[in-house]
Amino acid sequence: MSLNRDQIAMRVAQELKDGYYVNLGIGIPTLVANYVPEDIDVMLQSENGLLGIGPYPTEEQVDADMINAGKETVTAALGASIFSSAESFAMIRGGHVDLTVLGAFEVDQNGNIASYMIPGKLVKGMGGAMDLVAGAENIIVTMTHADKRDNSKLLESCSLPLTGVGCVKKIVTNLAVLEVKNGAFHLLERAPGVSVEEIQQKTAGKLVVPDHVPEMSF
Amino acid sequence: MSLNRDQIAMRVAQELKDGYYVNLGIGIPTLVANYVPEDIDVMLQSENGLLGIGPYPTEEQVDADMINAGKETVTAALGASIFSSAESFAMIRGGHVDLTVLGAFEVDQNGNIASYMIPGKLVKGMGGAMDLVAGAENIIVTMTHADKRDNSKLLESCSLPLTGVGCVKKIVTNLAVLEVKNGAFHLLERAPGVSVEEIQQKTAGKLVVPDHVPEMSF
Amino acid sequence: MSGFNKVVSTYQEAMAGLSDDMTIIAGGFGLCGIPEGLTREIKEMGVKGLTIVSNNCGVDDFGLGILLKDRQIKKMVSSYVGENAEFERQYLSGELEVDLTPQGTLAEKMRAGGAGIPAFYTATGVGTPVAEGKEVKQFNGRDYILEESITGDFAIVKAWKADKIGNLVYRDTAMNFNPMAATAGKITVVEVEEIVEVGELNPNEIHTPGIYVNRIIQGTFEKRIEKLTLAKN
Amino acid sequence: MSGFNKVVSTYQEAMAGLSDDMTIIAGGFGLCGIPEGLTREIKEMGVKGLTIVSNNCGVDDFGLGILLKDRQIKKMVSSYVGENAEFERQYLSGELEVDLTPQGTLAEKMRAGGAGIPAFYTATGVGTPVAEGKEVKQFNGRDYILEESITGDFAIVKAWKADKIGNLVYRDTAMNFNPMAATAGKITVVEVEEIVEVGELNPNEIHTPGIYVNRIIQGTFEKRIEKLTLAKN
Repeated sequence: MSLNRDQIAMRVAQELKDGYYVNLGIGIPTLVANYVPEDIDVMLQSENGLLGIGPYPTEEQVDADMINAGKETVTAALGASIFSSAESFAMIRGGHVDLTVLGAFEVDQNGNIASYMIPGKLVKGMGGAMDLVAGAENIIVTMTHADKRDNSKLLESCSLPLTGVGCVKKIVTNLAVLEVKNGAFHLLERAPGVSVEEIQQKTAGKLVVPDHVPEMSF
Repeated sequence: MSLNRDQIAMRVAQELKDGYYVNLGIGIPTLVANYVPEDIDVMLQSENGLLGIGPYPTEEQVDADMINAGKETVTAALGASIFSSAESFAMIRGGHVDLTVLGAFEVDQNGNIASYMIPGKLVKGMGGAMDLVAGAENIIVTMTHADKRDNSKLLESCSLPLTGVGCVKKIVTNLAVLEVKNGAFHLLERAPGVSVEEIQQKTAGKLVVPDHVPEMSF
Repeated sequence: MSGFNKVVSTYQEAMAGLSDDMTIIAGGFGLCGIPEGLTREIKEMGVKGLTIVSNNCGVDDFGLGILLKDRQIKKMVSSYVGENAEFERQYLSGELEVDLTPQGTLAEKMRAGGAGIPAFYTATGVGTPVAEGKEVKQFNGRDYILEESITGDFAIVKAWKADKIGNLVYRDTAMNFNPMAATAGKITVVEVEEIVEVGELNPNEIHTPGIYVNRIIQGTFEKRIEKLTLAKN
Repeated sequence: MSGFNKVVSTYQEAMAGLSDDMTIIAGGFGLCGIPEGLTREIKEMGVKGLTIVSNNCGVDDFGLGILLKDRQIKKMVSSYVGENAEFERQYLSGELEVDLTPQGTLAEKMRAGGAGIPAFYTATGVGTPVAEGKEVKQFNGRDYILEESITGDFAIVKAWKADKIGNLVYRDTAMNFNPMAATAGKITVVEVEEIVEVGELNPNEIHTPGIYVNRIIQGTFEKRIEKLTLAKN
């Protein structure tokens, strides 16, 4: 059965390691913070200048001066540091963030990602996404495998303007976990109850399927 | 009569204005700090990361963590700020320092300066001098007008490797104050008792002498 | 320290000299850490044809958004501008020019502008619409694009505390773009919550040294919250 | 925060993995703010062929100068190196390579290295020996040269305080090159005067965020003064 948003986030959370500095994008990626395994610690980086995002504030704690990159009110975690946007992107661009999780409209078999612009619709801007995909060694994209009309979002070649080139290493969708390498999507895991055939059908780009495709475990 | 080191510094100090941020090089420029007019305030920038150099410390105040760019122990002035070398040179390179005073081996009529290297002798390095001359709008060079063998240091063209190109605007020597513009040294003032002839004789580059050359006043 | 006293008492003095067609670099991220009163003063001055360099453009009735109604802004240089309807209308109708710039590149362009670095290479945007018309160069086998720095006629900055000679301290994530903006204006104007005496700030804890600051004004702040999110309990 | 506890208890652990021919970026200006114990450990390890990127090279018997006697350094990248006799001997005899780099360019090269910027333009050094072999480009009618960034296999840093997850605070002008060095090492090792608990440092006053730091060791410091200058009377 296809995963819901929280289940996608839960699966992504399994990729976290103790001591990781992680940047979570807006949407499903933000939910990952709710599923950090109990036996590990991660520090969340917010590109507006906060390393160590804490929980949302209580009404008493709310402070207009303390927000995350999604402009939500947050708190600072124990051990947090606060810095300028230039310093924040020095971290990001310099490859110091261990893992970046972000959403996308499309990815393709060469690791390209399109996530910020649909021509003809209003372009609201790329925010920090282009810096994040260019700077991170380790990027996980979360998205639905196909759109509402069942058009695949895992393509041979992105049709939309790109956010970054050759940067996506791993994808977690509502149907599968895939690795991107050597010009193909490699199927690693399928969602519980989802068939390999369904994944094949909804993957437009080149898909490599091993003999055995385990189900995700939660 | 030719000025001594302190008198050169006194004359340079007349160029200071209230509210100036000033970088003083090693040697005669450092002495300028002793002659800041009483009715104005300046802040001294030290390129190792201190804006607001205070007086030398008393024995009780000495602190190995508080030095100037000449590696001397100093104190911080009231209103000082401390920052990294990158930030320090962002200030310098970005043209935020109002006045830079430094020594030189040679200057020429096109405003070139040679101050860090005598081929055949040991090259100890340019330190921050190249950044200072490239970044400052307003540079005063202090030096003796000629060397001990009476060879002029104000040349048609520098013979030593350059520290910077076309950057020197004003020169205060033991004999004169000169402005550098339009490919010539323009004589502005002479030291008390020094004749225009002596200055002409000791200036190898093109020298423009106005009808009246006032004596410096202290 | 008379020559260093940068405090002005009116917003008119604070923004004196601003005229049509100038470039303004503004601190702030969303509605967090924005120079509210300086922005209102720009609206009241009625100057037009402005180029505004700011990560965002406020919302319809707050922050830089208030400069849109009277069409004071000719061009925005921003990374994300999707927070207001009038912006959308002007942009889609072609009345407003928008130069979308990746957030990290924007921050670095401001820093470089203030630091006398005219251009730098970055991997951000390679192979995307951002790279169009820009020089590409390889370093260690990877492509990078050349991005030029930005400076402004004015910079408008919001800080928490300033001493009278312009040393600044920011508070929490209201820092954001403010330190870079402060370095990149020919005239840098800072609106603060509190002005303190010289010597009250610890030299080791100053975020922006006073050398970058030309004018300081005591502001009053609404500090509107864009997205209130609370802990569940 | 087990995965973030970066404290090591011996200098051997602190410098583990350092081997011949590596590049080390070192903080410090003169003898101020230098990682004394880490430097001694490098001497004791006896690794050779090192490239050291540091504004200065210590003095004969202190700081980086102690690595000269056993010829551990192949190359120095510095702005000023005139403080010791053995250095002079090795340099003049051609045993030691020296890449003289303007101080501000050196600081920016380290910063750029840590920030993922492979190169930047600067006016510093145009028309001088520093410009030899470097690309020149005009911006707004002025010439600038292209300078490439620097990263190291190791960075050795001296800070005043660190918390256990590597957030750093420097003290006075002992900051100098340390913040940039901290960002530019594949492995960044920090020697500090005091290790504090997580939460003791104010998030707004941290100079180097822990993300840049891999190892922290409690050091003991002689803090030798290079030029003692005292107020008269």
